Formats: sequence, C-alpha cells, structure tokens
Amino acid sequence: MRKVGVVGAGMTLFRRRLQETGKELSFEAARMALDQAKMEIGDIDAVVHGTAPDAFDGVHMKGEYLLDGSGGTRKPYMRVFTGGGTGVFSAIAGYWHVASGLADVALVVNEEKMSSCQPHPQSVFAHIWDPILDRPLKPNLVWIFAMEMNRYMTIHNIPYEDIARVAVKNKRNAVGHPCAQLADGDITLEDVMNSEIMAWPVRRLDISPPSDGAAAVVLASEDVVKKRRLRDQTAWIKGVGWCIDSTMWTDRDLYFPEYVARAAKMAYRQAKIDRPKKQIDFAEPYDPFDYKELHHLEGLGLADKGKAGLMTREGVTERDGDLPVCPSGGLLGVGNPIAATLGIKVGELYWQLTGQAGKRQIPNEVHTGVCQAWGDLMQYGSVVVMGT
Amino acid sequence: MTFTERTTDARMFRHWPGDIEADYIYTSGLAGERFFRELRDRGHLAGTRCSECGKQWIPPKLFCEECFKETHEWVDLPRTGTVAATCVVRVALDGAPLRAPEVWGLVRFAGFQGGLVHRLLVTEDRARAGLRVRPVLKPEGSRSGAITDIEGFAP
Amino acid sequence: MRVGIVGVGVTPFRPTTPDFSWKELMYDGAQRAYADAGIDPRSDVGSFITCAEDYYEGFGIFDEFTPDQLGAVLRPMHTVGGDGIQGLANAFMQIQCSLAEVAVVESHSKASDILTLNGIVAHGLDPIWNKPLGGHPNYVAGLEMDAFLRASGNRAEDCATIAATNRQAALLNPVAAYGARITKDQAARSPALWAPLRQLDVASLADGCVVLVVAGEAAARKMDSQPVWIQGIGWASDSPSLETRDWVTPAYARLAAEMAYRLAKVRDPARSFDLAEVDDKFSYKELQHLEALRLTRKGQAGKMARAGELGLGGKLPTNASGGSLGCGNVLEASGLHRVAEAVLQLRGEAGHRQLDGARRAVVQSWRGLPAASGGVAVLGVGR
Amino acid sequence: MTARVTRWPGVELGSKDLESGKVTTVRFRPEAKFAWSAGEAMSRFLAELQRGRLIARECKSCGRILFPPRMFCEECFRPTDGWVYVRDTGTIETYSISYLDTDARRITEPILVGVVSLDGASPKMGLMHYFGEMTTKEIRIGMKVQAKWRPPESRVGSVLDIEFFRPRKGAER
Repeated sequence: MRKVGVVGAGMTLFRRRLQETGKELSFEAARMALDQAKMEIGDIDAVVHGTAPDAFDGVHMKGEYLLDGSGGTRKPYMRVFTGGGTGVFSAIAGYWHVASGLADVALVVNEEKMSSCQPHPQSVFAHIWDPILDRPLKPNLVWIFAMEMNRYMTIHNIPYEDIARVAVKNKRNAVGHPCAQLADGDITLEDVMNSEIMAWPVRRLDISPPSDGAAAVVLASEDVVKKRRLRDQTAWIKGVGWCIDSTMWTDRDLYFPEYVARAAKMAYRQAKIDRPKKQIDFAEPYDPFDYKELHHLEGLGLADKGKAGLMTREGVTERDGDLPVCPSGGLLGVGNPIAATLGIKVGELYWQLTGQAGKRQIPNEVHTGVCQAWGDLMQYGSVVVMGT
Repeated sequence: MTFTERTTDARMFRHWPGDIEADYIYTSGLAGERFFRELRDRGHLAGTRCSECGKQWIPPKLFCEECFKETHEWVDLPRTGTVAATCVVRVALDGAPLRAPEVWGLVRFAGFQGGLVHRLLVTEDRARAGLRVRPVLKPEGSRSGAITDIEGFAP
Repeated sequence: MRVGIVGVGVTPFRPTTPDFSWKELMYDGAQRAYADAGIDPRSDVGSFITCAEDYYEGFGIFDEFTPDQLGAVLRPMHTVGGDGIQGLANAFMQIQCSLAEVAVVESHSKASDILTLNGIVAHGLDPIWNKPLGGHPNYVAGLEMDAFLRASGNRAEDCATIAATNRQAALLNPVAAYGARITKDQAARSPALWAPLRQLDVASLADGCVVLVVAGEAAARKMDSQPVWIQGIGWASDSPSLETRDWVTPAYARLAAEMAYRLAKVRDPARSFDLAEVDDKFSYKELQHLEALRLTRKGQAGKMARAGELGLGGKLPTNASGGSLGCGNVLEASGLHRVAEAVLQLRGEAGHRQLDGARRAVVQSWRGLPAASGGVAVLGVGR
Repeated sequence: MTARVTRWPGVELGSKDLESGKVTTVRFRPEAKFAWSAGEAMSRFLAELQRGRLIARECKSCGRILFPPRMFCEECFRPTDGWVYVRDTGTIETYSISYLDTDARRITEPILVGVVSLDGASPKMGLMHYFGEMTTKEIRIGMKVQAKWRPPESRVGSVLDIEFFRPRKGAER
C-alpha cells in the first residue's frame, strides 16, 4: 500500500453566520489548501467532499450543490457522509482515493452552513430521530448529550468540575487560533460551572456553538511529495479507522463509546501502534461537548475508563502537558460547523506535525498525533493517525 | 417472505406521517450580493471575468470554474441574449394542471459562459431556440434584490 | 489486485411496499446478496457502504439508520451521498488498498414513503439562481431534451421508441414494476407535460433494494461463486450549475466513461461490449448517454433505436433489463440495479432476457434531477 | 505556514443583518412530506401500544428479547422467531432535566426525559420517554418506574399513548 501525506490545508473563519454561500466557503478553504500545497486545480485527480445534513444548508443533494466551489467540476467527485463523523471521515475517504492508486492527488473539502436554517439549526436536529420511536416526543439534540453525559458521570462517579475543565482548557487554547469563534483567554472554571443549565447536566458553556465554515486538505502520494519536493510540509497518514454502532441507541449502554474504540483499534493496527498512551504525542478528539473529549480519550485508549477527567484536572492534557489534547482550541473554542471541523482535527494535526501551528504550536516535539470525529445518534467513530 | 412471520391482512400495515421541513434564509453570497444590488439599484445585469483565462461567467461566480481562481472583475451583460432551449410546462409542482402553460428558457449571452434559466414571456407557439430576448425587470422601487426581480425574458 | 462482484441481492421493484419498513426492505436485499455470495456478514465483511440521500429518506442524518439491517453493527460502515456505482467505486478502492478484503454496497429506494418528490427535487436547485422561480422541476429535463435533440439531430420519436421498448423489455424481467405492452405511438402521444418531454418519457418511481458483495481476487477465489470482475470503474461530475453544465454531451458520463475505459483498457467502446445498461430515467437520457459513452457516434443513437440495434438481438443490446423506464426509478439504487443486471447476464442467469455468450458489459448511472453526476463500470468474466 | 497566512477568509454577519436587509437574501421553505411505511415490526408495535401493551421480538439464536421489536436480529443476522410481550415497568438508565424545547427555546418548567430499560426485555433494552410524578430532586439513574398510559379511548397507536413513566408503586425508590 502506498504512503499518503497531507501536503496542505486551509480553512475559513468559523462564525455563527457568514455571508458567503456554501459554494463560496468551500472555494475559499479549497483555494487556501491548494495555495499551501503549491498546486492548481489541474493537479487534482479527484475531489472528496464532506458535509453533514442537507437540511442545515437547506439544499437537497447538497454534495452536488457544493461541488463547483469544491473544485469538483468535471472531475471524479465523491461526497461521503457519516453525520458528525464526517469531520474526519472525508479525509479517510480521501486517503483511499490516493492509497488505491486511482488518484495521485486528492482534494478533500468539508463545508457546513448552519445559519441558513431558521430560527435555529436545532430545527433540523428534530429530524435526525427515528420517526416512530423518538420524533413524537419532540426531542431536542442536547437531550442525547445530556443523557449520555449523565450516564458517563454517574457510572464513573466523575465530578462535574472535571468535565467543565475541558471547556476552560479548549476555549483558552483557541486564543491562538485565527479562525476561532469562542476563544476566551480569561474564562474560569466558575464561569462554566455557573453558566445557564440547558438540559441538566449540560450547561451553556459545555456546548460548542453552531457555526458556518469550511476547511480543506490536499492529500498526495509519496511519489508526488518527492517529485514536488514537499517533504518539509508533509504529514503522513499512518492509519485510518471507522466504525458504526447500532441505530437502536436506547438499547446501548452510553457510558463508553465502543464505536470509537473499534475505529481506533483499526487505525492503530495499520499505524502499528500497540501502546497508544506511549506512542501518541497529542490528540484532537471530537469535543462538541466538554464531556465528549473525555469520553473519546477513553475510547481512543489514551485514558483508562473513567480516568480522563482526572488527567484533565492534573493538567496532562494542557498544551504543555504530557498529552496535549485539542491544542487547536477544539470545537468548544474554535466552533462547530459540523463537517468543517476537518480544519481543527485533520488540519490541526497537519499544522502541528509540520511545525506550522504558530501560537498554538505544542512546545514539546511531536511526531505522532491522532484525531477523531463522532456522529450520528451517538454511534459513529472515525479516526486518523498521522505522523512525521 | 423474508421473515418467519408475515401479516397477510394488508389493513394491518400502518404509515407514520411527518416532514423534514424548516424555514431557510439564504444569503446571496459575495458574488451574488454584487449582482443583485446592481440589478435592484441600477437595473443592470453583470457577470464576473476571470483575469487568468479571460472567461466571463453568468451567473457570476466568486471563482472561475475552469481555473479555480478568485474572480475580481465585473462585466456588464449584453442587452439581449439568445434562447438556447425551451420547455413548455403544463403542470404545477403538485402535479395539478396549470391554467396557462409556463414557458421556460435557457438564455445565453454572447461572450459569457453559462446563461440564465428563466421564464420566457411569450406564447407557447413562439417559444423556440434562436429567439433573441431581453430581460423584463420589475419596476424600480419594487425590486428586492433577487432573481425574481427579473419577470422573465421577452423578444 | 482484481476486484470482483461475488454476490447480488435484488428485491422485486414495486410502486409501493407497505409491508416493508425501509429497514426491512434493506434487510431483504441484504439477505439475498449474502445467500448468493455464501457469506456471513457478521464475520466475513470488512466494510459496508450505503448510497443514500437524506431528503429521499426523510431524515436529517440517514446514516444513523443503516447498520443493523445490513449486519454492520460495530463494523466499518459509511454513507456515500451518491449513486450506487459511486458506492461501488469506494468498495473497489478500499479493497485495492487493503482496507477491506470483502465489502458490501447497498442502495435502495423507499420512494413510496415520499409524498412530495417534486418538492424535494426542487429543493435541490440553486437557492439563489433557480429556486425562487418555482415551477415543476422537470422543466430542467424538458430544457435539456430540447437542447440535446436540437444539437444532436436525434428525434423526439426516437425517445418515444426508447420509452416503449424499455417498458416492453421489462415484461421479461421478474423484478420490473412497469413492464407494459406500449407502442412507440402511444408513447409519442402521451401528454406533453414538459414539452418536448412527455409523460411516458419519464420513469415512474419504484421501491426496491439492491445489495452487492464485492471481494478482492484472493477472497473471491475462496468463495463458492463465479466472480464478475470490475475491469474498470469511473465517476465524474459536471458543473452543478444548470447554466454552465454541458446540455448536449453530459460531461459526467463522458468523463466517467473515460476513467473506466482507461482502467479497463477499452479503446474502441462501440465494439467492446456484449451489452450495455445505461441510465434512462428520462428516455432522451438513454440516447444522450449512449453517445457520451462513445457506444455510438454523436447523433446516431436514435438511429440505433429505430433500427432495433438496441434490442435483445441487436448490435448492442441496451437496457435488456427494461431500464428505469421499465423497472422503475429506484433513485440512488438505479446504478446498482444496472450492475446487478449485468452480473446476472455475465453469469448466464438472466432468464428469458439472457444474451448468448455475454462476456463484457458497460454500465452507467446518472443521479437524476437536478444532479450532473454519475458513474460507469466495465464488468467482465474470465481473464 | 499558517503562521504566515494573514487573511483567513470569511465575512461575518450579525443576526440582525438578515432581518434589516443589509444583505440580499432569499427565503424558502421546502415541501418535504413523508408517510413512512411502518412495516411488519413497527405496525404491530403501534397496534399493541394502542391496546396498552409493549411488544418485543425474540431471537432464539442469541436468546435476546429485542425491544423495540425488529423482524431481524442485528447480531445474528437472521429473522427473529416470535412475538413476546414485555412489561410496562422498568429502570431509568439515564435522564436529563431539560430547560430547552425542540427549537432550543428556553422553558421554565423543565422536561424530565430519559431512557427506560424494560422488565422482560434483554438487559439495557428500552425506549426514550418522559418522566412524571417525580421531582428533579427525586429522579435518579436506577429508579424503578412504570408507564402511565393514556385512557384507551384516546390512544392512537403511538409512543405518546404512554403519557410518561412514573415511580413504580411499591418499588424501592
């Protein structure tokens, strides 16, 4: 199997509302990634697009709608969709486009424009549930997180403040991110713990904001990297994994994300990682809610079950800690344009591993990182391991 | 039979009604904003020009679809265009017959890639490719900055 | 590494299927495919792929509702927002780079659950340039048909011929929902609802599920099945803008074919295939696609239809299955259905519509209005 | 290189910019209506709800009682074997106290909602529902609860034929 590297990345600002159309956002991110990779659209053999529910942008077949802005016109163009898991999954699909040899260079573009939906993107989340079993109860999206968080906290007896610390860390980390929507260098633990209760145990500052935005990465085969002398700006994809759990979420114990554990196992096997805690230098797990960072660290095998909160309390996951987690600022700090979080997951791994992260650069030298996204009805895990 | 037990009384099968509707507000975007302001405020139609390859685009795009470079130049459309294809529609969205047929056309403009798909303000028998047409705009002051500010294209 | 199709499951297509939920319909298709391949999905499959669109299903995130009924719980699985052949291309790539040895590709239509398909298609138009104008979205097909016939020299009556022959062919296909004894004249006189496009030029919707089991050569050899090899596969998109796409020779079909032919080393497509299955969601599309795939010269597809060269005994039997016009438009499953049909033909299992000695087939898909995307697969048996 | 990027694209708009007409916009509401076939398992499930009962399917291969019912076992990938009633009592597996409604609007009277695993079904199998006749202080994971059904004449064959789950009488709280 041939090696595949990330050779450029780009992203737009993440904001509650942006003026650009979804096509234009896709273009801006894609153009930036191409510029960074020193490439033109003619160098691209295939385009992979990641975008989450059509009902956010409000266009049926929105993968088709967004394709010209993504550079897909008159090219092999593929849209993949795994709910919130798309944020990392599209890069996995881009990986197999290049690894299989069908493309030498693939452009991966992710976009989300959640502000089109009125009065609030929440209206769309009403439709993600089973129409017969769940929708009659008029569920709110925050409910499922609240229920999962409650189960997780209760089973492991985790104090809420250990969870709230994640929000503080990530919003502070985001201060160094030029695209961040909710960076706050002065935020305190008390701010999070005293913020408004939305759906107990979830408080307002536990939640990442809905956002508009786009992100893109350019993937290239080893030959292309050599030929174009891009080695200094390449981070290699070492392993990929993805996994879905049962639709029947009310039949599962929500305290542990087994689907993330399986996806990680698949990626680690390929990356020849058997002791993730020792071999992985930093992580970008999916953090739409603060407890999810902890949940996912456990799923990724970077923390023992129920112990990720303790690691956070002890400062292990700070940017200058032993295992920096979400050095980008994560979804909690930079924003959560669902699929476009590619830019702070795969994108952040790329920038960190190639030493381009500027103010966010992890002070310790890093060689291996893992990023992960999560989606659907608390059932999807997508994992990418990257290294120098 | 797929399953080990099957209902043979068709009246037992239920359906569950629902929808996935929501209200949307779409921004015109960066290129669209300029086009629709020109249309609304000055009654002009304009497209973008790619400085790289020189191609001119209508509808205007922020990027050249060929070069994938940002476009910065704006060019007015010619006053008239040419109908490239027509379609006479006799049913509404819900399938009900229309009282009067709607005539649709793809209108091309010399020197531009693309064109505009819009209604043709002609009777069915005059709807044909090759027809030279001009945009008919809503009166100034009643335009909102949308494609519907053009009522259609007439000979 | 060669990649082959080792299992096929197709449920009968029907205008309505009230006795199946979408999950039960998918289960039905899957169990047929797994029986055909002789595999257990819980132990033998490395990757599951489903091809679906949220608005066709009525869900915010349809991906959530896919794993259980395919045997994919806690397995690698993902959705492709595309046609079945695009899904098949992902399976092909995953096997090529050893991410999976065996992959499953599923697509289905539960169109009878949709009450407002035209409203949904209209929702696929550009929100700024097209949507505000309203109208029945088939105007897009009517305009394209007009542009295509005018530029290519094919005639409206050739479209009527397609509309009639495909429905007639479907009478020999037990899964078809719309087989009928319809003449060319009947088709040509059906109401011109979107003139020049007529009612019988449009494929009616059907429910159905198609599942394929795909395997790398080593895995395929271990199975008790005659593999049909994917010799080439391609997919492509034209501009999504109605205004800037190619209305005469659809670029999505032309480029997808170029890619598939390159992989399959097909140099003279008009002489390379024993049969073709090409998209005919609208009758003119079959003519347009035959030309874009270079299965005939520009402007000649209508002549072939008129001369009966597309029939069972003709020069290039095309849509012997009955196509979408005869079997029903099964939305994103349309391309996968065509692949399944070609597999049956190449295995010699196509019943009354079997073509003698079929060794190589070309299959093409289009995603339907208002998309300008699709795929092409070249399939063959033997070395 | 990101350190060297000076302009990150994106033009921010405020919430009032759309309303005030600062930028041009299009308003639209799609027509996307459905009538999903309930099919074999869910048609029976709904009919039984109307009768005030909860029904499951049994898989004899893995021995599980599957609730909500399904015609195939997703673990064994085979058809399930028969219908089995489960009880309308169970245990709260998890819950939330929600101050948000469906459209993310704030509400003052919180909604108690969560997952109940049902007695008679395999462990952890259950459904999402509301809770009632308990305070925000009383609700807890592990609490024994029982369905409060709507009167037979107002049931329609819906999960809402159960009004909510309430503390089970006689059970240890």
